[in-house]
Parts: sequence; structure tokens; C-alpha cells
Amino acid sequence: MSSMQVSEGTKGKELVPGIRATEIMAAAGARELRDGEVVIVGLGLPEVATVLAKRTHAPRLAALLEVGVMNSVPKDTPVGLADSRIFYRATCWSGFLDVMGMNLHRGVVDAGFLGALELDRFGNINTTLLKQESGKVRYINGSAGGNDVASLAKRVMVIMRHEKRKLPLAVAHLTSPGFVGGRSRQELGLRGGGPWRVITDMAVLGFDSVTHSAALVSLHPGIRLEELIENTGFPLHIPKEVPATPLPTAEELRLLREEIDPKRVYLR
Amino acid sequence: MSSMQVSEGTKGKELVPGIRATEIMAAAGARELRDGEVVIVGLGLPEVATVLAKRTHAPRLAALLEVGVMNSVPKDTPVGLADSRIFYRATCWSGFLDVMGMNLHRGVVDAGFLGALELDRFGNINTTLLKQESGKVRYINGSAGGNDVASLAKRVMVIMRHEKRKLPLAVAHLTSPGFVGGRSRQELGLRGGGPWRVITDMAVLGFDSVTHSAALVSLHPGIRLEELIENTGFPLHIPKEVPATPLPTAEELRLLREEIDPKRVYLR
Amino acid sequence: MSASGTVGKVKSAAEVVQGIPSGAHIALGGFAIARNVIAVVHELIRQQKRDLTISQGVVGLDTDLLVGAGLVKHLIMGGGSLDRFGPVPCVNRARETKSLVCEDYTSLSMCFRYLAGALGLSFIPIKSLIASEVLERLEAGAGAGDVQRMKCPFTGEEYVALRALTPDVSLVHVQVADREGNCQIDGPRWENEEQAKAGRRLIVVAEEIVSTEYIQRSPERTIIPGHRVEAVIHQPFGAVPTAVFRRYDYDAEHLRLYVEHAQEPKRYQEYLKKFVFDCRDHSEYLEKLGGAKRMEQLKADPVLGY
Amino acid sequence: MSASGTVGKVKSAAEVVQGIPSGAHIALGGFAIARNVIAVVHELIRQQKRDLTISQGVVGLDTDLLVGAGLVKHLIMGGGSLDRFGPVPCVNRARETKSLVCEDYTSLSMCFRYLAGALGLSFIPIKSLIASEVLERLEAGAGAGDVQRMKCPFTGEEYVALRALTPDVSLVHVQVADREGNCQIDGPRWENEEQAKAGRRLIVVAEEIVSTEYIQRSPERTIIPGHRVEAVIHQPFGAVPTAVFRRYDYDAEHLRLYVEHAQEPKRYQEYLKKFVFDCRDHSEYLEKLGGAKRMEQLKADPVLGY
Repeated sequence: MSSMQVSEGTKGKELVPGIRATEIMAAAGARELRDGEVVIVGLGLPEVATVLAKRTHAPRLAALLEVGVMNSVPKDTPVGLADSRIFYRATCWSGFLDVMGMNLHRGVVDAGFLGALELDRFGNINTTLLKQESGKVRYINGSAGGNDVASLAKRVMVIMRHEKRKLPLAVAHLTSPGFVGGRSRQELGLRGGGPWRVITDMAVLGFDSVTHSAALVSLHPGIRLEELIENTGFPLHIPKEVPATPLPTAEELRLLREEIDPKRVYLR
Repeated sequence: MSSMQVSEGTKGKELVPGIRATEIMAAAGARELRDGEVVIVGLGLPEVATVLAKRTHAPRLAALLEVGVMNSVPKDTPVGLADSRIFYRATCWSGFLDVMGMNLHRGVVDAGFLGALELDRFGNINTTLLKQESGKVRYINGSAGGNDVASLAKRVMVIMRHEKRKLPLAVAHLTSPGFVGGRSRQELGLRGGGPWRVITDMAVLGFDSVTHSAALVSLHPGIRLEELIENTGFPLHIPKEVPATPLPTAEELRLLREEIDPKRVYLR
Repeated sequence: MSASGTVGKVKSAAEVVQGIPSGAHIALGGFAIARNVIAVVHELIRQQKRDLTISQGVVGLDTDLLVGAGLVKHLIMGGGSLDRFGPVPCVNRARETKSLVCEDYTSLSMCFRYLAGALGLSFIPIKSLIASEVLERLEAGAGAGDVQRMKCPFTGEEYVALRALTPDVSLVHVQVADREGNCQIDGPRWENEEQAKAGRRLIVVAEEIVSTEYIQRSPERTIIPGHRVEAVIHQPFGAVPTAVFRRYDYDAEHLRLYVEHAQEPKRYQEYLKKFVFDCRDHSEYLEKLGGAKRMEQLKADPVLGY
Repeated sequence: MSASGTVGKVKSAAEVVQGIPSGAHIALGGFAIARNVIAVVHELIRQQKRDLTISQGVVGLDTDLLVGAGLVKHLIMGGGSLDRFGPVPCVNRARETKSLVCEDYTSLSMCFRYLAGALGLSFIPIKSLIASEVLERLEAGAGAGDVQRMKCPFTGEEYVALRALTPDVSLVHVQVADREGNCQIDGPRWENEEQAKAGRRLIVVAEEIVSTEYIQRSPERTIIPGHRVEAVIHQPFGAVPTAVFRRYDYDAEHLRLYVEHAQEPKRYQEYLKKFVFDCRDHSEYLEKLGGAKRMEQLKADPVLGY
């Protein structure tokens, strides 16, 4: 599904010599998952991050795909959630009602990974349409499971490219709610915890616990703070000391490159 | 389930020489089913009647058991719905949600067979408890699927023994609604068509379309009208001409005796 | 360890029951005389877990044992029966002596209450119950807070809203599970999927532990995924004397013996003493039933499944 | 003949489509580029069934074809995509030019709407949609009569009530069915069970017709029971160029060709002429794609399933 598709445009970009932005993103994503958690994944970097977590600190992560696939171990790279390649060696084939109803809506999904056409300062996500400068609307995909995951997962993680136009003050269409209008999730009447981390090719963002607006969590090595601010369409809380996003360990890099995505389909 | 269990006490009773009451009941039940209909069955005479219908005029009858079994062809006689003997050669094994939810509640079940501890003049059924003359209550089974079938099937058929205490003016506990208080199903807010036929070892009863109270449809051969009235605890509409319940045909008797219940487990 | 733990999930019935507190709401996955979690029920009796709330679609031997042992204070059920072996004697006696609170539903309304729980809905509408004494008794009694007449916001049609059931612990007996708790059930599944997934905690009893590779060969048959399961009790013949399709038949002889004892409180205590209290575990109980030889007799024909 | 008829249920796509009127609400069981009922969709275009309402969890090639052919007036969907081959070009263009009315839901809310329909409930509550523009647009637009904010009668929690979907015709592509319509699906089933059973009429397209004895060997895999099915269309490779797990892979080449043509209305007409209008039936279409030789290339590896 589009809302979970691979982030494009980071093709081969190395942030520090020998380490690509996509590799830093995958490792950062993996570190956000804890062992034994239940995660709803999409294809691309979220899948890569999940597999990395499973092969390192979180062997008992349960990875669910909304179409009704659990813990599959693809042999070949799938092109999407409707691709049979993603069904291989699953422990369960069911459907939406089970994954999205009896797990996500039931409240047992710890983390959901989403993609975004746009994400704003309150973590609201647009996956429906783009407004061109002329005012003309271009439809893209819609919600699919995006709104459901954003509404109901305990933590929402977004992996996306860091571009000013993709990170506007307010999204052109609020497909999937974050902290709408800066309000708490409880005020909004939403069960899920809302946006937790936005992992881009420049930084890891989080959300201020009081204002619920975006805050810098860590800056990727090789990225300057000014560069980040310039490429972000909304004001960011910046901590006094800006931590650097940890680089992938040698073992993580080996796993990513030799086992998880050797053909660099997603780790471009 | 008890609410669908075999009617007792008609053991070997022959109404006309060579034909048992149970055989007349089974044939009468079968004749109430039309080809292509969907029926929720219980064990005992309802099952026998359904199989007879399938082997004669209704080969495409879909026979559903509430536990999630469709169109099974038992090789050995089951003792109840929880008996694995009833699962044999089914075309579908699912569960309550499918049979009782996605079929019965969905409104596609044409007919449901129920048993009864008591049935009153408006076709209300009691399967929960009996009140002894001392006022003491004896609990028996409860509703199980009985109330659901009575509420939702297009036609409800009851097969039971004809006894005054089992056919009182008002049931001791209204487990499954018929035409409660003589009201129409629409007035009651119920979707199903309500009680249609009560097949006993003396007669076939129906319900008057205006007053919704019990009416004689046909009297079994060998039963006198006075005998019937004496053994019925509520007033019965009696037509001017009382038709006789058709006897099973020679072919029906052959099927019942040689193929469907050769051991006379239910056709006692 | 919770379902999220890294310690193995395979445990003994005794260990599992130690983790179930008195006063818990336990949902049982058995149906009349099929797939009852007898191994766990016996252990609940041995460990004397009291003041239980039990919910079940159609109660059978499992609930009857617990009620007979005096451990149940509240029963939420859709019906009850031991099939041809008669009604549930201890449950009915307890109701007659008013020694337990009972909410009587129907098969579908129980299934819907579990479905709502499994889906994380706090309520679900239904068109059964209406115009029946079943509903009136619920409204006037213990179910007053769990049923509510309402209208469809679109059509105005009258419904009964049912409150979701979210048992503290759901127990289900299955034919196979892997060590992670991925479960596959042979035969009809009554309300097991909804009842299992409605539980806040979920514990399964498996006749056989299979490899995850076995599960991966037919993942469309996984009714309960492992990540929902807190513990797997590996107990062959764990449901005897009730039936487990494709594994073994019900033990008609023992069921008759049970009913005979259960008719009368004093004799029932003798039954409990002999078959529950005087057995250290399920193996000792199976020995009393005739051990390996008897189990061989009950074993299912591979084609017929019973 | 209706589902209750005694005449055989196995029919051609052309026969079945003759029985679907213009203006009907059709629910499609495909998902993006998997198990699309292409054989029926082509026939709907050939027979020019107009003013259709189409509902689908995640729309894919099937709906895009119908919208591109100008036959759809109302679309009810949870999302849309051709996976890696891009967004749904005809659907998005039609939305941009406002040539169709579109109700945008989410995967789960579509599934819940079908579930309510399948269960015979006129509504069902959900905790998605809240605080989103998805809900606001529904309330302000075509979905105004289908969503309604409400509170749980027990907890007071806020929900969105969704009106049930009960399509006039549900269409599903399955791997196997018997002549009575008993269907088994390999792989994940997305919202197929609910979507199929919500339909007032249900028509399935089967890759293979099997005997009822085959179905009876694994009845736990029967997702759609035959008595719900009005007609079975036996059409091997009936979903090409979309994938059918364990039967064949998606045809990447043809999907690219489709997207290329669909970018531009005039070229799209060329596509329709060549691959739909100029084909008498699905066999001729398959011939144009390369016939038996091409199908052999697409055929799935029996272990991998693609």
C-alpha cells in the first residue's frame, strides 16, 4: 500500500563515508522496536527495519501485514502488500478483520510504521492527495490502513524523505491523525498513542509531550542543524544539546547488506 | 443441544398399522422444506426429516448446524451437536459467527427446527426451566441457539411430543419468542417470520394469520380430534374440515427405514 | 512471563493456574462434551481458585466441574448441556439453590459479546433476545449493566446493545500448537476464535506440540496466532472424558459415571476426591481412567475423526 | 436461476454479466494487483453496464478498468494502488475531473462496513476515522448518510457508527470452487469473507473446479459455503495480469503497459479496444497477452506460490 511504501530519493546517498542514509534509517527504525512487541509493517524500509530488529535484539517481534499475513520470511523482494512474495513462510494467513480488527482495533498493536506524502508539525499525515501551486488537486492513494494504524497503534513511526514540501506546517489533507491542532490523543477521542518517531534521511524527530509539536530527537551524522531547519517546513523544538543518531553497528551493517537486502532494493 | 434434541416418548407407537408416529413426523417435517432452502437443523427427528427431504424433493437443501458444520453426512449416529460423528463429510467447518451470524442473523436462513420443553398457544418456546406444582423451579438447558433461531429464521418448525403439560396456555419461561401476546412479529420488532409449524405425534399445528394463535393444520391418521383437544393445554382453532396428515409414501418409508435411520435411533 | 517475554511459553497446567488469581473472569472454549480444558479445570479445583466468573457459549462438563466444586460465583452462558448424557447437573442444582449468579444469554449473543471484545468494540448490537424473557431477566438481574435497548442511528430499527466480554483469561483446547502458541483447530470451531481473542490473557492447551515449520505449511489454518498466546500447556488427552476431533472420542462410560455422581452432592464429592484431589496431575487422572490402554480405546480413527 | 435453483451454477462470465443490471452496486474482491475479477470486469465493459456503484477495500486494476471505461458513477473505497506499478491512474483522473462521486474510507472501516452487512447488522461502531479529514469529507459529502458520530451506551466512549454495506452483487476470485460454489482461498484473504457474505447476490470466479469430495477433505478451508453462491464462473487465468497465489504471478510487463496507456485518455481507449472490445471473451484476451506460452511463464512455482 502506498501509505507504507518505500521512501524514494535517498538513492545511494552516503551521510558518512561508507554508510548510506537508508542504512542509518533502517537501524534507527529497528532500535525503536522492543522484543515481544506486535508491529504492523509495510514494505520497504519499515520491513527492513523490522527484520533487522528481529535478527538482533527482538527475535520475538510479531510482524503483521494488514492483508492478513504474519511473520512471513520472503525469499524474493515483494513489490507491495498484494504481492505473493510477501506471503512466503508466514505463520498465519487471515485477513483484515483479524489483523486490523482483532489486533489493531483490539489494542494489542504496539507499533505501526507508516509512510507519508506529507507530515506536519503535529504528526498529521497526508497520503490522499497533493495540492499543486496552481491549486489543482492530484489524488494519489487514500488511507488504506494508514488512518486505522494512526488512530489505534500505541506508537506510530513514520519513515520518509526529509524535504521542506513534504514537511509543511499543515498537511494539504489530513488523512491520518496525529496530535490534531496540538491536542492530546485523549482530547481527540483516539485510543492509540499517536506519532512517536519520524525517521528521515536527515534526522529522527519526536513530539513534545506538552505542546505535541515536532521536536528534534537526533541529527544524523553528516547533517548540519541549519540544513535540517532549512529543509523542514515547520518550526522544530531543538534541544540544547543535539544528540547524533547512532550509526549502525558493524554487525547491523553486515546483516543489512549481506542478509536482509543484499540486492539493495530498499537500501539504495 | 437440548433445544434441538430428539423428542422422547413416542417409542414404537404405531398410529396406523405398520407406520410409527415418528415416521409420520419425519415425513411431515421433510414436506415443510423446499429445494434450495437453507435450514438450521438439530439432531434427532429434525435431522432425519432434513435428510429425507434431501433424498426426495430437495437435493439442494443446505443443512447448517450452529457449531459450524454444513451438509455433513454422518456415518454413525451422533449423540449431540458436540459429537464428532456429526462433523463427517461436511462441506464447511466454521463456527457460530458464520452459521448464526453470517447466515441466520444475515437473514438467509429459511427454516429452523427447534425442540421445546413447552410451547404455548402463540408458539412461544421454553427450553430453560420447568416449574413443578410445588412452585419449585428445575433448570434444564437454556436457550443455546434456540432464541436466535426463533428470532431470526424465516420459518420456525418445532418437533415435539404432544402432551397437555408440554403445550400449556403460557410457557413457564419464555425462552424463544413466537407471537408474544398474540402480536405480529413486526410489532415485536423481530425479523424472522416466527413459528410456522408444530409437528407432534398427534397432529401438525400452525398459527392463525390474524390472531396468531395455534390452529390445527392436520390430524395424524389414527388420532381422534377429541383426543387431540384433550391433550392440548390451550384452545386450538379447528378448521371445519380437518385434513389428515399425509402418510409417508412407500419410498419415504423405505428411505427412512433402510437408509436414513436403519438402527431406529430416532425413529423409535 | 507475559506473551512478550523471551522465556518459553510451554508450561504445565499447575504453573499456569498458579498465575490465575481467585476472582478472575475465565472464558472456557469447550462446548458441551467437546474440547473441554479438563486438565486446567482439575488444576483450578486442586488449587482452589475461588469466586470465579465463568463465561462460555454452551457450558459443558468443564463448567459443571467448577460449579460443582463450589468455585464459581458468577456464570455467563448461552446454554448448557452434556448432550445425550443430560443437562449440566451441578450448574442446574446451583441455580436452583441460588448459590450462584447466572446470566443467561443465547449462542449468538455470547458469540457477539466475545466478538465485540475481540474487535476492541465496547458494544455490539443484536436482533436476538428481543421480546423474550431471556432479555427481561437480564435487564432485571445480573445482566442489567450489560444489555441496553437502542436504535440503529441510520434505520431507526430496534436493537439490543450487548456489552463486550473481555475475560481476564481465555482458555482453549486445540489439537496442535507450536512452542510460540500458533494454534490450529480441526473440525468446527464454535465461538473459539472470538472467545480466544477477546481475552486479556490467552492460554491454550494443546494435544500436540508441533514445529513452527509445520504451522508454516498451512498458515491459513492458524486460528490463533502465537503473539496472542501467553502460555501453551502440552497435555495429550487433556480433554478426556470430552472429545477432541481427530484425536479421541468422548469417554461415554466416564461421562455416565460423572452424571451419576453429580446428581447428588455427597457422591459428587467422592468423584472430586477420587478423580481430582487424589490425583497429583493429569497423568494420574488418566491412569485412573484406565491409562494407556483406555486411551488407546478412545483414540480416533484417522478417517472418521472419532 | 437464483442460488436456490436446481439448474447448474457453473456459468460463463458473459451469462453472469447479462444478469447484472446497469446501476448495480458491485463489490469487488480484488486487492491492488491480486485476485482481481478481470474476466468479469472485461465483460462488464463489453456489455457496457453503466452507472455502477463500486465498493472495494483497496481498489486496484479491476476498479481502474471500470472507471477508465466510464461505467462507474459512485466509488466507495478504503484506498487504491497498483503496488509498485503506481497509483490507480483512471480512478485518480476521474476524481480530479470530478467525473465520479467518491467516498473515501480506510481498510478497516471498509472491512467493518462489509462485516456489518455480512452479519445482518444495519450499523457497526468503529474507533478509526475520528479527528480526520477522511471523516469530515464523508460527513460533508457523499458519505453523509453512512457515518454518524455516536457514544457507547455502556461506556460513553465516542465512536463513529458506520452504515452496513450490502452490495447488490459481490464478486470474488478464488483458487478453487466446486460446482455448488463451495470456495477455498489460498493465502491471505483480506476482507473477502466479509465482502462476499455482505452481498445480496454472490458470484465467484474460480481458477479450477474441483469435486465436492475435494472440498470435503478440508472443510475448515471453505471460506464461502456453496449455498451463498449464485453462480460459479470457471475461468483459468481469469485474474491475469493480476496475481493469484499458488496459481500465477502478476504480469509485470502487461501492468506496465496498462499504466503507460492509462496515463492518457486517448491511449487508454486504444488499450480498451485492443484488450477488451476486440476480444470476444477471456480466451481471446489471454491469446493477445501471449497465450499458453505466456501463461506458462506466469505460472507459479508450487513451493513459492508465485
